Amino acid sequence: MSSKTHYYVEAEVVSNIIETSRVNTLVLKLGQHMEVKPGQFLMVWRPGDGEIPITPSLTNGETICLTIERVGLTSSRLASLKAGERVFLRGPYGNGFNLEYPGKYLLVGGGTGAASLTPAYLKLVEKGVQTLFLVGGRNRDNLVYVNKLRELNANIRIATDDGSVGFHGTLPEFFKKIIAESFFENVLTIGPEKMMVKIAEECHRNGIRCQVSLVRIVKCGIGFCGSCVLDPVGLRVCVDGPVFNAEEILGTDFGAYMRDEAGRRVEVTL
Amino acid sequence: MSSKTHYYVEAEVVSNIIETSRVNTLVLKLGQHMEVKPGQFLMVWRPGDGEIPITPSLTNGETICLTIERVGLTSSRLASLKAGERVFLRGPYGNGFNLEYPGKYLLVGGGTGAASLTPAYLKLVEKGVQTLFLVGGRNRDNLVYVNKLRELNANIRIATDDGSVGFHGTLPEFFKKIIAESFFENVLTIGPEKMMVKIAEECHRNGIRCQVSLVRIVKCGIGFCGSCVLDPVGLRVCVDGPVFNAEEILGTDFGAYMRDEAGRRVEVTL
Amino acid sequence: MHPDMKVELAGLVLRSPIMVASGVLGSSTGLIKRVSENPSVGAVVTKTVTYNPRNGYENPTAIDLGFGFLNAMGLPNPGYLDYKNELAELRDKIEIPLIVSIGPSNSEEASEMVKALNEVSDGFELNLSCPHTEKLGLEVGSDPEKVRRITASARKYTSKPLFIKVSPNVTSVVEIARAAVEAGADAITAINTLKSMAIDVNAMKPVLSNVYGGLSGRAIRPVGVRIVYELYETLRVPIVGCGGIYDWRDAVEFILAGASAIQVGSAIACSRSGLNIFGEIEKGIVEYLVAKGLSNIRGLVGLAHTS
Amino acid sequence: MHPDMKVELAGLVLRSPIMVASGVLGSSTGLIKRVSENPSVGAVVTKTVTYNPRNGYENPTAIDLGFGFLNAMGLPNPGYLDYKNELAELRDKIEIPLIVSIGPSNSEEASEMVKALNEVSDGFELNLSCPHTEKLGLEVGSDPEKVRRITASARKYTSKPLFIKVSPNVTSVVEIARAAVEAGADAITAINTLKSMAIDVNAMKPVLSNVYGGLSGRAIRPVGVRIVYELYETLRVPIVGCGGIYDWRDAVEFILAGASAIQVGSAIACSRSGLNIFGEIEKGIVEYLVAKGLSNIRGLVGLAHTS
Ligand SMILES: Cc1cc2nc3c(=O)[nH]c(=O)nc-3n(C[C@H](O)[C@H](O)[C@H](O)COP(=O)(O)OP(=O)(O)OC[C@H]3O[C@@H](n4cnc5c(N)ncnc54)[C@H](O)[C@@H]3O)c2cc1C
Ligand SMILES: Cc1cc2nc3c(=O)[nH]c(=O)nc-3n(C[C@H](O)[C@H](O)[C@H](O)COP(=O)(O)OP(=O)(O)OC[C@H]3O[C@@H](n4cnc5c(N)ncnc54)[C@H](O)[C@@H]3O)c2cc1C
Ligand SMILES: Cc1cc2nc3c(=O)[nH]c(=O)nc-3n(C[C@H](O)[C@H](O)[C@H](O)COP(=O)(O)O)c2cc1C
Ligand SMILES: Cc1cc2nc3c(=O)[nH]c(=O)nc-3n(C[C@H](O)[C@H](O)[C@H](O)COP(=O)(O)O)c2cc1C
Ligand code: FES
Ligand code: FES
Repeated sequence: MSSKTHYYVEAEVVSNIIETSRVNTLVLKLGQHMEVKPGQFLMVWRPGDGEIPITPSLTNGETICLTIERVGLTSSRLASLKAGERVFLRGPYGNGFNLEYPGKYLLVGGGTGAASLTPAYLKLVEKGVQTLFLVGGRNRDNLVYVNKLRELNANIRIATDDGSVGFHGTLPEFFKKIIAESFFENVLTIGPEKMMVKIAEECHRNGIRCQVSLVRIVKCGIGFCGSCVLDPVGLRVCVDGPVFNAEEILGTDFGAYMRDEAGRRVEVTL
Repeated sequence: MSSKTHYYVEAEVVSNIIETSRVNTLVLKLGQHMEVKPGQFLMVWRPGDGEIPITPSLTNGETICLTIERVGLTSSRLASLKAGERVFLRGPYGNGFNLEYPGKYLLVGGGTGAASLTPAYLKLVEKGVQTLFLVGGRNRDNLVYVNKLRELNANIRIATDDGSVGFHGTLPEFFKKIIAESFFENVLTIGPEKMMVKIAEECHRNGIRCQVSLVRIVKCGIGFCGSCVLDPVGLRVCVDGPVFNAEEILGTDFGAYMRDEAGRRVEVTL
Repeated sequence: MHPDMKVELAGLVLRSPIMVASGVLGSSTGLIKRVSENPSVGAVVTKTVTYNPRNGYENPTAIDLGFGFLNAMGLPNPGYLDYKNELAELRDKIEIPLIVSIGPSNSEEASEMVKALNEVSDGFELNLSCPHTEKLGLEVGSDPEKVRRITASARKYTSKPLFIKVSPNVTSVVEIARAAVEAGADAITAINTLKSMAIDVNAMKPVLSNVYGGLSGRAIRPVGVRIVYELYETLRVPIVGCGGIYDWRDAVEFILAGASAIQVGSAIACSRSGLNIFGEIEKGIVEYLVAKGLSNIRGLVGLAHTS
Repeated sequence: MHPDMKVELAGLVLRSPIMVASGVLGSSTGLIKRVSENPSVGAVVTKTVTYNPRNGYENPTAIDLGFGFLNAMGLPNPGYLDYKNELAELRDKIEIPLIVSIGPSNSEEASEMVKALNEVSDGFELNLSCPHTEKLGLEVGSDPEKVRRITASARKYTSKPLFIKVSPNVTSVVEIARAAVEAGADAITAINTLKSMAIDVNAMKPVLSNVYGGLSGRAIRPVGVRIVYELYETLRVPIVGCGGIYDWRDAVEFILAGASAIQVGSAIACSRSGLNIFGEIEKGIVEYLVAKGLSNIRGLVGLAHTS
């Protein structure tokens, strides 16, 4: 029986890579082996700075990459860490993606989503599955992880809202176009919720199996505080998710409402 | 991780066999499989009647026999149980006999000791080791487990203080005679401490490896209350014993002093 | 013959003695509805609501210790007025008693909250035992006089069952519970978490942002059983047992100690089978009753006391 | 470089911060001697002795719960007069400080016992915290006035270090500890066991013959760490941490919380390596200090408090 005095796994920042003006990738060396399945998340703690859930953007047991957007205090602090500084990780938590479904996979990543989808991409490659990766952002300077994906030989297509590179338009618009050109049995998507819900609806209309990774306020991470719930179905993002089959959650608060820190039902804005 | 709400294993009395006027053997059916090595002991509880340590006299995982002498309240209550009544067992505790030493084995049982040695005898038989069993008592009516041992084809020799059957004299006297006749590499003994210490000293003089099973006041059974200690060496009967190599404990309080319930050092009388 | 699992608790009829403890489902009415559909669940207690909305503490707010859990959520909740609207919607949709947990910091808040929430609830649980929120919970619940006053204030505005949830972090739980009963409480829920903390040796810092938190789960069961047993020896009101109940044996242990019903909290976090834990506990109790030849669960309550 | 593990504790110099907790070796001076020969042990606390001899309770007196242990030994001991003779013999034979634990039920007993035992001890630990013995322990230790009086009575007859061992079973440990310090205590030992019980579901009976007992081991560590942390925030005397210490990490957690030394109790029952547990803990702490670049253990005390 483990006594778990080692509540967290210590990790040291090896390097901090600037992705965009708002997004950085931390390359971490782990003090202890950690196995994370694609789509699972970690709770990342810096004493004094808070703790947030992050889905790693690369992982091999000894090294882990976290791609973090500065949206508030904790994420900004983490995104600014220098080599040699330390973070503390607990997890992995959640279910991760189901990559056993047959057929081709279309990966759709908005914002840091492209980074968080990368471990799934690598796993699919390893399995010899055919993939296409759609990456979107507001403009050329807002694209995350594209260089890394190129380095990993991913088959990438880009969309920008302003057309500064790739398709001129939103990811859901681009997505429509892509699936009109060639059929994919599976879609995996991580990104702003308003974007994901549109992708999910499109999949629904086209009979495509779609898995989405949902963001809610994660506090405990282990399923007992109820903070991360998707209503009205009462699914907990931290243990029942964060990955859901879109069919399961279309028609719920997905894309429309979430709960804030106090548990108040508020509108989803992004 | 087990939550151990099942603190005790429940057992039902199948039959109660009268051994002598002071000793009975309970045949118990266990509610749960229990593996006990020869020489290990169990804590036997009847709510309201107390709990005492007993070294089983037969065990096969599903059935267990306890041979109990009425010396006080708890032992008397247990020895009087009828078929269908229940007891509660925790354990097994302690080290048990080491039966890996090469050579022939002489088993020396006084009082209920003959019964408690029986699992060791059976194990030795199973291993094809040659054994001789000395059983002693005050008189013919005080012999314990002799019929059972005959049934198990044990090679038995008997001594009684009054000579009513077998050798006329004490077990230590008989023991001297036996080892003068034929050499044994190993001795296992359970019985009154004054008897055991004499056997142990005789073994020491004759270069025989002797294992004794010691009785002290056992309370916790798991090594942290200090109740069962053999001084001055500070060995705990419940975890370091109950079986000791005699060489290890000759010259200690073995055979001379023990501690009473309050931890006072008192003389060994039996 | 299937033993009868129905219990009557301070006027409420529960189809099963297994309740959901306060807080472990958060404020999500969706999750409450989902759990209430489980036929093994007898009643649900809501997350504690306070007078004003609370965001709760910063993360880390909870960790798994292996032998239990440590949390200092900080009672996040939308406040009683906001939550009232959600509960109003929920109430028609569920078929089992809905007990609203409130955490007032004084008598006025207690009165106002009970008045407002009375029509949307089947009973109240007064949380006077949270070990890690200033001015709320334990700060109130360790003083018999304050307990008496707050209980009386709540009592005045509802005729529905009123449960008082007590803390193990006091010298005499019996004294606190007695004050509550004398002031009109119908039943006692025991126990809330044990005041605790953890320090990460690598980080060299307290893990919880609030430093102090509450220990729940397996580790506190022996404390909970002891308190239920003590209360049963001295009080004449029903007791709801809570603290480290993971399986049917744990539940039976509490019932034998004197609990008329039991609540499951942390264990829903470590149940492999997710929310099926309630069904597994019920099945185990039923088999136990059959094995013991008992025709109903009520016959088991307090049985460990008879000599 | 080997970090310095020496600690000074209320005037005593300990070669290591690892002590043996009271009671876990019983009254056996043989066992105390055996343990004292372990170079990783810094000091030994004896079993609590009382004014009169006590047989302790009937079995069952202790069980293993998996995540901790439950015991109600009932303070079996030969009484202070008898034990004094044994300690007199022992004292010349051991090389580390011998702290005698006493459990007086009133001030007179405290004075007489300290007077008599002063010459055979290197210090005293006043056990005012046993949760399961009437008129002794917690019955005294939950009342600040009684604590004050008994501490003062003991203080009057010894200039040797006086430790007060406190209980977690009170509303405010800080209040109790403060009363002890004001009355002359040199240090606080925290914590004793948590009042608890267990019922066997098959037997349908409380397991302990005394019904109530004390929970020790892993389960109580988060409570112990919390109390040490609280005491360190408010008191200016050294604190000895105790409760569920099984390995070096547990020990370091207590030291970071504010303990100058730590005591190991129950864990000696589940150490595979027997009494080697002390060596393993020391080795782990030394490696930790090296990894953290600290040259001595004293630099670690209370480090989790700095912000
Ligand atoms: C499973 C999961 C995986 C995630 N993976 C990534 C990732 O790989 N990269 C990345 O940049 N972001 C990721 N996020 C989102 C990230 O956790 C939030 O951006 C972060 O928690 C914001 O914290 P803050 O203190 O910086 O901002 P705050 O000022 O606290 O809040 C800013 C915004 O973030 C939201 N938020 C705050 N706390 C949480 C929380 N505990 N959980 C979820 N949302 C919160 C708030 O609703 C608010 O809108 C993930 C979230 C989840 C649930
Ligand atoms: C490892 C071990 C194995 C044993 N195996 C057997 C066995 O197979 N058959 C058998 O008949 N007896 C056995 N005994 C002895 C038996 O446990 C005691 O006779 C019994 O505990 C007496 O309890 P009581 O309440 O009947 O008598 P009490 O009135 O309590 O005491 C009678 C005598 O028994 C001794 N005694 C009391 N309590 C204990 C205790 N907890 N542990 C040890 N001695 C105690 C007392 O010193 C006293 O001399 C064993 C003892 C030990 C330590
Ligand atoms: C995450 C979490 C949140 C809790 N929130 C509340 C709460 O809001 N109100 C309350 O009375 N108890 C709350 N509790 C305490 C539980 O209801 C329960 O009393 C305690 O956890 C012991 O039971 P357990 O061991 O089954 O979890 C909470 C417990 C946990 C673990
Ligand atoms: C079997 C046993 C006997 C104990 N006897 C005493 C005692 O005599 N005096 C005392 O102050 N504490 C006694 N204690 C309490 C321990 O010293 C310690 O405070 C407690 O067990 C918590 O530490 P642990 O978790 O390391 O065991 C005893 C504990 C156990 C398990
Ligand atoms: S974060 Fe607590 S239940 Fe999901
Ligand atoms: S009986 Fe407790 S140490 Fe042996």
